[in-house]
Amino acid sequence: MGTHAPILAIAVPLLGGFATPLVARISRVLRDFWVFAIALFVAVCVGFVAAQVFAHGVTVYVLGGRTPQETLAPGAFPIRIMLTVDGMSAFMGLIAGLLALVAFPFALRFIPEEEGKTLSFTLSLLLLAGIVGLAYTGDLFNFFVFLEVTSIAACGLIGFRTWTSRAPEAAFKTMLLYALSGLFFLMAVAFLYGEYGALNLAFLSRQLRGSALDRVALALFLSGLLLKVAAAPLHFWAPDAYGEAPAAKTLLLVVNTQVSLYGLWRILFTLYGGVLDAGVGWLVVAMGLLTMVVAAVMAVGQQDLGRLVAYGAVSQIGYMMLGVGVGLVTLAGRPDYALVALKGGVFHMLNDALTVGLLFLCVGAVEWVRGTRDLGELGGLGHGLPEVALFFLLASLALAGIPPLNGFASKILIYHGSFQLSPILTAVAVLASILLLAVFARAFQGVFLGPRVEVKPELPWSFLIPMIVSAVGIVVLGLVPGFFLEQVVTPAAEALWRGRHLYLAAVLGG
Amino acid sequence: MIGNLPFVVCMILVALGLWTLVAKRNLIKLVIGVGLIQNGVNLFLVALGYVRGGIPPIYTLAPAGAPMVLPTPQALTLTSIVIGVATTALMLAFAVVIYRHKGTLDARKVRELRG
Amino acid sequence: MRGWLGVAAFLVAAGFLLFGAVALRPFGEPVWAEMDEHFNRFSQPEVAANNAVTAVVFDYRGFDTLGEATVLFAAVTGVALILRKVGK
Amino acid sequence: MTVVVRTITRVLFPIALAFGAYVIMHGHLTPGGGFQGGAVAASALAMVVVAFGAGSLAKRKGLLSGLESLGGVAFAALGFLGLGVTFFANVLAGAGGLFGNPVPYGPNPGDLNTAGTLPLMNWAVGFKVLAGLGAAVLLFALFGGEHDR
Repeated sequence: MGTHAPILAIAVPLLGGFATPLVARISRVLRDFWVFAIALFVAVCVGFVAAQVFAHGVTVYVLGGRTPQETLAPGAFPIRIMLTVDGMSAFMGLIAGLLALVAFPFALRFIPEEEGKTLSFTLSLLLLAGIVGLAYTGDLFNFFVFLEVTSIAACGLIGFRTWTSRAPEAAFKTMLLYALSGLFFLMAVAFLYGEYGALNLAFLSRQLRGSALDRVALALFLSGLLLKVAAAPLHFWAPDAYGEAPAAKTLLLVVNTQVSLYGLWRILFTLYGGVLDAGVGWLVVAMGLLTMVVAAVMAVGQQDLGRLVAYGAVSQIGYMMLGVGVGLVTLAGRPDYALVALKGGVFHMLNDALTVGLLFLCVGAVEWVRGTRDLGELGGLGHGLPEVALFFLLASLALAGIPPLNGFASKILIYHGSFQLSPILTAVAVLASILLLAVFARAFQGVFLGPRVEVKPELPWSFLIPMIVSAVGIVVLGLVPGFFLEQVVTPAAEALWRGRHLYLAAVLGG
Repeated sequence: MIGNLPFVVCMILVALGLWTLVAKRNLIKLVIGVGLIQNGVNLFLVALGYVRGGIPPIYTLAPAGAPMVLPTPQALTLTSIVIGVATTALMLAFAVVIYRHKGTLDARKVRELRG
Repeated sequence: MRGWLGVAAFLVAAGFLLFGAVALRPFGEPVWAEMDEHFNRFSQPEVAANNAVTAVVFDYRGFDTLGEATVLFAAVTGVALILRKVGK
Repeated sequence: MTVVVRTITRVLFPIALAFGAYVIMHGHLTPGGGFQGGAVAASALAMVVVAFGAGSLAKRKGLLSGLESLGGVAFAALGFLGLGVTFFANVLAGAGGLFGNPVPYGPNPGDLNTAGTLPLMNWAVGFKVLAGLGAAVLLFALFGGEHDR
């Protein structure tokens, strides 16, 4: 189990996804149990891998090799696909496992049986496998394959509500852009393969010399992945996708976006770590700022609760890009500031997963009770659903970065790091946060305050437990951020900061 | 330049696909544009693997002594073709459902979700 | 406005791609091919397969193929999900 | 469809299936493999859908999706078979037994009983692709057929 944990975290949900339709033919109860057991298994595996990586450094697993650690062929070059898990990958895997534990139980009651529950669970498991695969793989073409696995599974889930006309439209738009992003990525891989005859990330990273062709490939990588992470001005698919997917599945879409962001960091920090200049860092910073401002402004006018929260989610991507982008700019000149900013950006990924996850769960609960997400028709739910109102308020405050919640803990690091680079960056980021707070205050008032509305069905426990888990996470991460920063976030941030040579050494030796 | 003509042709195919995405507004034509890009990339991958005077990398009844072309790009192309089929199938399914709802395939008319 | 932006993006992308194609090594003369030569030479002793491409597809890069099968499975599941009969 | 089309389909259907099976079976010896052979065999199903209408296969939809799941599970399970060494290790190659004959180095006439797990994976993938593409074509045809809404 120990040595095989990284591959089991990917292969078991794949196998589980293939088998889910068969299991569902036997019994529906068994299927629910099966799906939940696999999500639990994945969470255990990624936790185990993370503990291993944080304790002993980069873990390598060669697929089909004579031993899992034999990375090189006789000529001292890697030939097989390998998983390479460093601090950042393990951290990303942890987020995926955590949100799987939240999303799958919530979906058990949220998706009605007659609406294709089996198929949606199949796609969810495949999406989960793709996300973990993206986080762990150390091979560029394999990365592309998992990018497509997540794209297709995600779009199937976005188009889930096929009886409305909006869901297929959102899914078509998203699929078009995902396909384009995957093709850009594939073209970049093809260019690198044509030049260096290799596909292994670590090996290519050592070969890259910053030639003109490398830059063409970098441009293709950037355009592909920035499309997939919904960075402005390429963000227009994301609110539709997040808004139209069933709320329980939107959580997986959020992790999907985050893992694409992780792919961007992997390309920039590891693959191009040796030849990068600050210009790319500034590009990331600029797009991050643009994303948070544009998304916050667009959120103001939304009448649909799902889309409003979706814009909030998109804006948080901007904060991560700002944090890590600042780290990228200052990496060479002021490494100490770079580490602070990187910690902020990386920590914000975890916080964003929890807060945005909780917000979407609240949206899902509201929609489940009232059957609509239109702010004009909602109101007065605070009397009937006090717990949901409390969770929504908590998550909104955390999203806006109000102390002592977790959003504050990571945003203060981002502000601190970016202030050293330029106070203007910090000012813009703070303003966007305030705007978001205003938007969410309006949403809270519109949905939960007002004259009492009778709430018919009681919320089942399968809704409440995931919400309680996320809420506890938000509060704990906000009250004692130091422990998590030290144990989980710092290894991940350091993997980006100075971890490139460790990553290469784990694969190539020396 | 002349030596690279096959690569250039593949890229022209990709560019045609990109132009389709920019210029056309029919959902099916958008799918065709994505398909063009996919085919361009697949051709590019296969072209990368060619070795002058090479034979297929298969030993069954092969002539002795001839150089073999590179096998990896062929494997990658196989993967990428299947992925392309999957993408196309899913997009066409969405287009069919949109047509069922709206009675049109014009992207300008189906846009309910703006901004 | 939007149209011109699209045209500009198209021109930039096409320029990048054509430049990349021209800057690449000449057609038919790969410079670095250790990995592929290894596959061609060792597919018989290591995998016992005459067909090096199949050896790469199912053994050396078998995990890619599993991902590819997953993509196809996900797409068919997605099509079944989209085209199902619900909510008349 | 007309009688001509239906008759030709009746003749070609077994031939296409047999050719698909050949391409799958010889995947480790000659050009071809699971995906290609599966696609060839799926074209036979597509032919039936075109010639006889989707209704003729509508009852087989469950069979096709079950077969697809089975193929996927079999493929992943063959990967797990190597877990004693590493995931996807080809433990059957050159080990005697099933598909375990060694191969002489260099050009040779080819021996079907070689390549370890590769032929098994080819079959798993072949069935999966046959069922998957067939199911996709069938779903489209069935959806287009009912203009009742």
